[in-house]
Amino acid sequence: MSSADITSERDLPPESEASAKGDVAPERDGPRDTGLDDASLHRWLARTWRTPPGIIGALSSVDHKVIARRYLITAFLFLCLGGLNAVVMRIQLSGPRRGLIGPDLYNQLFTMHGVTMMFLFAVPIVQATGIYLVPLMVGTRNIAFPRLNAFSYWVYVSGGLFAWVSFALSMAPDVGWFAYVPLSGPEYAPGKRADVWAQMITYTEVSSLAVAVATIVTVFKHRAPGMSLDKIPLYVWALLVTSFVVVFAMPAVMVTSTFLILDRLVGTHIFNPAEGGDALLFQHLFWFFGHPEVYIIFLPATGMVSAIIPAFARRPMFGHLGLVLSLIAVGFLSFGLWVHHMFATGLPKLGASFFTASSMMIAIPNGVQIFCWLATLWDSRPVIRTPLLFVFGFFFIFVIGGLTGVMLASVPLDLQVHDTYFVVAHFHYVLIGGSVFPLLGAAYFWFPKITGRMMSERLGRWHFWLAMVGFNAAFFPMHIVGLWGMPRRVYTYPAELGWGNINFFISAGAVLFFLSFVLFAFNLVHSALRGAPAGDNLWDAGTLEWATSSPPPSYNFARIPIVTNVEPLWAEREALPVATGLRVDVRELVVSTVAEAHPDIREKSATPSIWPLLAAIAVGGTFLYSIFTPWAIVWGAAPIAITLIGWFWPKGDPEDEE
Amino acid sequence: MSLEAFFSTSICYGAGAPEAGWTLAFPITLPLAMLALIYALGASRLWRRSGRGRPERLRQALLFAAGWGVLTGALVSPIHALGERVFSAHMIEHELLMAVAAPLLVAACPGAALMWALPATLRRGTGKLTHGNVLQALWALAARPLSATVLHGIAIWTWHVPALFEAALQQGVLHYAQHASFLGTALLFWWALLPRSGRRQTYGSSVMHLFFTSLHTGLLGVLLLLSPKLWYPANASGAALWGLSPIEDQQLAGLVMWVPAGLIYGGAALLLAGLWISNSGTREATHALRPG
Amino acid sequence: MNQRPAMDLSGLPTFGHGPRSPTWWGTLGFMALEGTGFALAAGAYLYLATLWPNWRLSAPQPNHWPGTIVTLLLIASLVPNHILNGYAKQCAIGPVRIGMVVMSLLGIAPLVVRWFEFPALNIYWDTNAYGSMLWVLLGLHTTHLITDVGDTIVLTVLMFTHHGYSGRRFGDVGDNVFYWDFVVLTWIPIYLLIYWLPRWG
Amino acid sequence: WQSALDPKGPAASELAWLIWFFTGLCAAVWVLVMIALALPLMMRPRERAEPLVVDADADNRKLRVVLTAVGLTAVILVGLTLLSFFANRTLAAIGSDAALTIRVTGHQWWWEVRYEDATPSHILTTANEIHIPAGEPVRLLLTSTDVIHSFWVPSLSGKLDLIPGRMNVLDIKADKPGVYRGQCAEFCGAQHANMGTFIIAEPREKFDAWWNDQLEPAAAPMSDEAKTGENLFLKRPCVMCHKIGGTPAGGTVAPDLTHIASRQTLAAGTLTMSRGNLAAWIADPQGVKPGSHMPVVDLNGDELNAIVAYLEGLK
Repeated sequence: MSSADITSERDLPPESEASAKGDVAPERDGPRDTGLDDASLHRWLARTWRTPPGIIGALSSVDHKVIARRYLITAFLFLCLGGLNAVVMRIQLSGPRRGLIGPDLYNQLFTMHGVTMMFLFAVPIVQATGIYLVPLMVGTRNIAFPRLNAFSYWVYVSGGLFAWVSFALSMAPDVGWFAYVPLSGPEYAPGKRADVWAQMITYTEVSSLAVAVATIVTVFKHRAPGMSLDKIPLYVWALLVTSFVVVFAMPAVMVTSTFLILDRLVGTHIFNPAEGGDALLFQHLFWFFGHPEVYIIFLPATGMVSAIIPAFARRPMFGHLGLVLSLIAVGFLSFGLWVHHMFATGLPKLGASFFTASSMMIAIPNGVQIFCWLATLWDSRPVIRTPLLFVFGFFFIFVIGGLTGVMLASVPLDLQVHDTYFVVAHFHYVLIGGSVFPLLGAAYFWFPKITGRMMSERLGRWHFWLAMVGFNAAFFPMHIVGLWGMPRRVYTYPAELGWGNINFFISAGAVLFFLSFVLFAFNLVHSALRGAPAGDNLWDAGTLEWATSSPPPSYNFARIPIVTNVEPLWAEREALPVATGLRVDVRELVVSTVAEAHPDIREKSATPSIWPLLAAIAVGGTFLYSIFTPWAIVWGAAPIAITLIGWFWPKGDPEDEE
Repeated sequence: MSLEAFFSTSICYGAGAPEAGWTLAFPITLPLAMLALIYALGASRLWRRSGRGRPERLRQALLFAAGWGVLTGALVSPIHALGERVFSAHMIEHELLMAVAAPLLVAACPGAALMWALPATLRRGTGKLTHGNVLQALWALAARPLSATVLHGIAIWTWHVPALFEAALQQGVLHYAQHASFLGTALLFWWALLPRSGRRQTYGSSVMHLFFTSLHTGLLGVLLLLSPKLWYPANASGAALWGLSPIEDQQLAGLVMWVPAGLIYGGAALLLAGLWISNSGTREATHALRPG
Repeated sequence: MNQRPAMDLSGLPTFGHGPRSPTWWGTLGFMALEGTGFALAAGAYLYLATLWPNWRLSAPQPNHWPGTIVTLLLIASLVPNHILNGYAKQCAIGPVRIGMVVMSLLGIAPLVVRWFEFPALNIYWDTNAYGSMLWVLLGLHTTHLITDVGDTIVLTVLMFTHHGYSGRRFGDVGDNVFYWDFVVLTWIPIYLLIYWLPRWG
Repeated sequence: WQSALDPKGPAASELAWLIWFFTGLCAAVWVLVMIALALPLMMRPRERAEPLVVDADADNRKLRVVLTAVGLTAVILVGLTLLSFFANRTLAAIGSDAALTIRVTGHQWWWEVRYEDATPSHILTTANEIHIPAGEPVRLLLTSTDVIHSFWVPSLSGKLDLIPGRMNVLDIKADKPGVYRGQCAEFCGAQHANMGTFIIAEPREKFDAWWNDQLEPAAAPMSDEAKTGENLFLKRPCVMCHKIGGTPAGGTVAPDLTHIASRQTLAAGTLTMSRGNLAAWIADPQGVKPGSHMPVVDLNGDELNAIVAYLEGLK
């Protein structure tokens, strides 16, 4: 087919007439990949796409794989820290009236546990897997807006450090991860602890939002030629829907935390009922974010399940379109459910049935997903390897969590279990079962792609069974103790209530579960250093990330693949069709149309730059300073403006010029 | 007969039967009857003209009948009279107009049938009229998905300003205008968003506009639900008819606007997303982006 | 994995305007999330306004004139903004340079008037929740206004350097036009909420 | 005693039934899903050679199965919604004819309890323990003066929040006389864990007698030691926060102590009432309940004993 076909104006918006004259700015041409042999192609691309050497070079990297690796490691470290928090809390709770830690520390511990797990582990790690995998799966060479992506990592890591340094200084927030006012307001939370919460939330959400926008644009505009909407892998769909949910949900938490910091810092009265504000407004705003947040964490995990199952069941996913639509439906519905965190606040009684019905309704699209996965598995003899084991564990645990979720959706029933250990059990079943187990499965599944080495299968099985037993021992009894009347967030409980033995059992399970992660960490490190070499496509899976080498080169694909099927590698067994004609001396990649993925533009991707880091430092310093004085925003404006101008000002690279 | 008297409440709400009667006043029944008549006439002419595409025609006719039925149900049945004094009934009526009748009527693509009902000369006349430059430009602007969504949103929010809403309750003309603008902008909104033959489909943006509409109408519903004060005291005078206190009446109205109506927008968005996805592949196939 | 070349992309252009360009989509994404922020702040304001029997909480009425002038200035600026967009699409460097200067000035003008809006609210942010919400809404929009004007000025300077004459820069001008539309359009509901809702309510 | 599964009132009984029903149904669904998951492992279908070649007939059958399953899910959800709706109606009907109204105000970290009455002199204020007549519905008006708390006595009813600036209404009823423990269920700061309450349901006569007793001013100190204690109490900072009816002590920011010795526990359920615990609590409130708003008052041993002796007499 000729290039004339590709550039025909057929599906372009009307503006495109003018762009025929678009090349008035003369394009300096350079060498193309057409006709280059593989070795020289590799030499060219490796030089063009490399991350510069040295420390400054490393800090300037804009390679999505480099950034994603940093993200993954950082998020895993935060998981370990959050897990340690949990273990300490469980030791305190292992018996009645234990004096190991007092309420002051305990309240910081559970707040930090929640904040770390939600904002520093769960959301970043699903986004990080997306940063790594989405560009590979859609067949492009880098994420859209690579510098923004680098910036978001620096923002994230400094936000996390900020929270944990505060904790080390005993300045960590102690008001719960959702920091309800008035408890976190100016009157009842003196000191800087609640300010740390508010600013750290606002700040780290900047990074999530930036990644979400980059992901959406990557999926919309950087898909390989031919990957029309119906050929996008389910994992990419999941990340796309998640990113949309982030875009519409995260601003809510930023608004909430900004209102809070204004109340605390400059004396506004937004949440103060004595001066015309309202305490419940905080909860409405917070949960408008907080409920979608659950799906932000869960949807990417379903995408991982949808990637692992076809590879092991050896058939394309049953009900592909149905799964995509359920992802979209879940994303849509998640915005209508926030009130079910607020049943106990005394909402209008008339609404109860509406709230119950709409909360339960989300079980339908989730049910569709589960049934389609099962139907896919029925078809064939699945090969049981560690990734699939974790998927089975996901079914086992997540279905329980989903069903207790149905219980919580019932307004009258919720009034008994709300804010008890039953809820603690429920959301750990949903979040660990629904998100962490698929993530662990995904780790075993994609680790060989990322490192080029296999993970130990034997340790993996040990890890799985230890995690299963530890998890269920720790969290299943929480349902019961919750029904027995144990509220959450208590640092101790009296002996006469008879919760001692069961709590001891829970604590033992929690330690076991923690140990399973120690084993996992060992397996990760050991396999990264000593693992058996993995091939390019060891699972014989069908999506594009397996078409390149393990680990992928800096430019991802020597030539951009052309997609003819939802599982392109299965459809093109002999030879993958590829596109040629891109320049190799600059970072050129293909921009395609949104729906049909017709190649449309050859665009240049940004080169490495130190400015995103400097901008993150400027923004971070401003936020940190703003805890102490609102004038920080004024003083911080200049460095932020300078770093942003430095970031965007062209430096004469060919990438900037065209 | 003065304009005001013509649209006066008593006519608007039927003679007598203040509790829950049928609304049989001319200003409402006449246009509805005319609409049905014209459609029937045009459709039958059109059917006689060409025999092709029967199942498609039948589907359209059924959709139109359903839409017309809902419209009539909302405007003529007791729900309309009740809406005068029970706010939640009023809300149900509005939602039937905006979120049920309007999409059904638009999906029926009644344009051709309605046109064919006109005598041949007039048909050409309207053809000329719609080709007028200014009108056409205005129409093109209004029928863009974004402007249609914004216009519909403005209509919804503006009429819920307490002063305007209460004025509409008291003055027949305004009430008529209120319903007309709800229905009119809703028709425009759905017309701009729903797919139809003969234009480039913009499913993706339609999905986002439906999502946006569900969010902003949801916000209005939530405000009605959570507000402890009565927005339109005059509209809740008969809340007891439904066994509700006035404030509960308002809460129910808010819930109707938020949950069922939101689900209709969501369902429509999902349907369009499904079409978008499945069509992207076939479109790609017809353009034969095949390797080799 | 074996490969077989099946498509030649060398004829594709190297930049595009509007929805063809990823930057346009990025701008749209940020507009969506900022718009959500605006909507939530406005929603919070309406929530509080419908919560209390007498909104404005017995504060004096705001003086709407500075706000009205800003509104008129902003709406008027849309015309040159779209003319500029047309030139950017044609990659006409001369008119684009003039247009950018005009848009910078038309950005600074409402900003100057905006300065007088804050005292015209007739209430401080720490008086009561009504005052707080007015300042928050006005502050939120002012932040966007300042950011976009700053961005416009930097881009204007850039257009006068040798970097200006390139397809990518014209794309940036187009996105700047697009974002200015957003800044203007979000102002209208906020204007109504700040100055007119307290009168009607 | 404090368990949702051990209902002692009509609301909690209805909810316990609901909990068991939901649990049973969910367990059944879970088992079905697990069987469906185990099937492919058992059936061992033949190896598939070419992943993209899919048996269309088999997929059609599967489609029917999946659609049926989705339909069933929807039916179950509708059923559960209806059940919740009827349960809600039952709950709402419980307190419609409540004769007794009690205003419960949450404080960090104790409960202020005020018995409303048409006659102002019959209005009674006490703390942490709520006496109610057994077998009669009681209306609780819930509010807070500081942060958000949540009132929860699982054996009697579900929980409801106490929110500053708002008033929530909770109707409760205890079928039989007994003591039912509850505690704050919404995180409210340092001592959220030690914010217990007791509902003490008594036969009507006993309840009326209790109310009358409580309306009396505080008992005059009997012994010399107690007398000294009273003087100390009135001279020391105690008087700033606490009220003792019949004495000049009129503070309102802390629990009313007029009849403190008639209560079963101290410091909102933290300690049982005894001379030793009373002494321990007054001597070192920050040790017993770290972060609580009761300051350490500098007292020597004799002074402490005197105050304890005085308070112990306030039956």
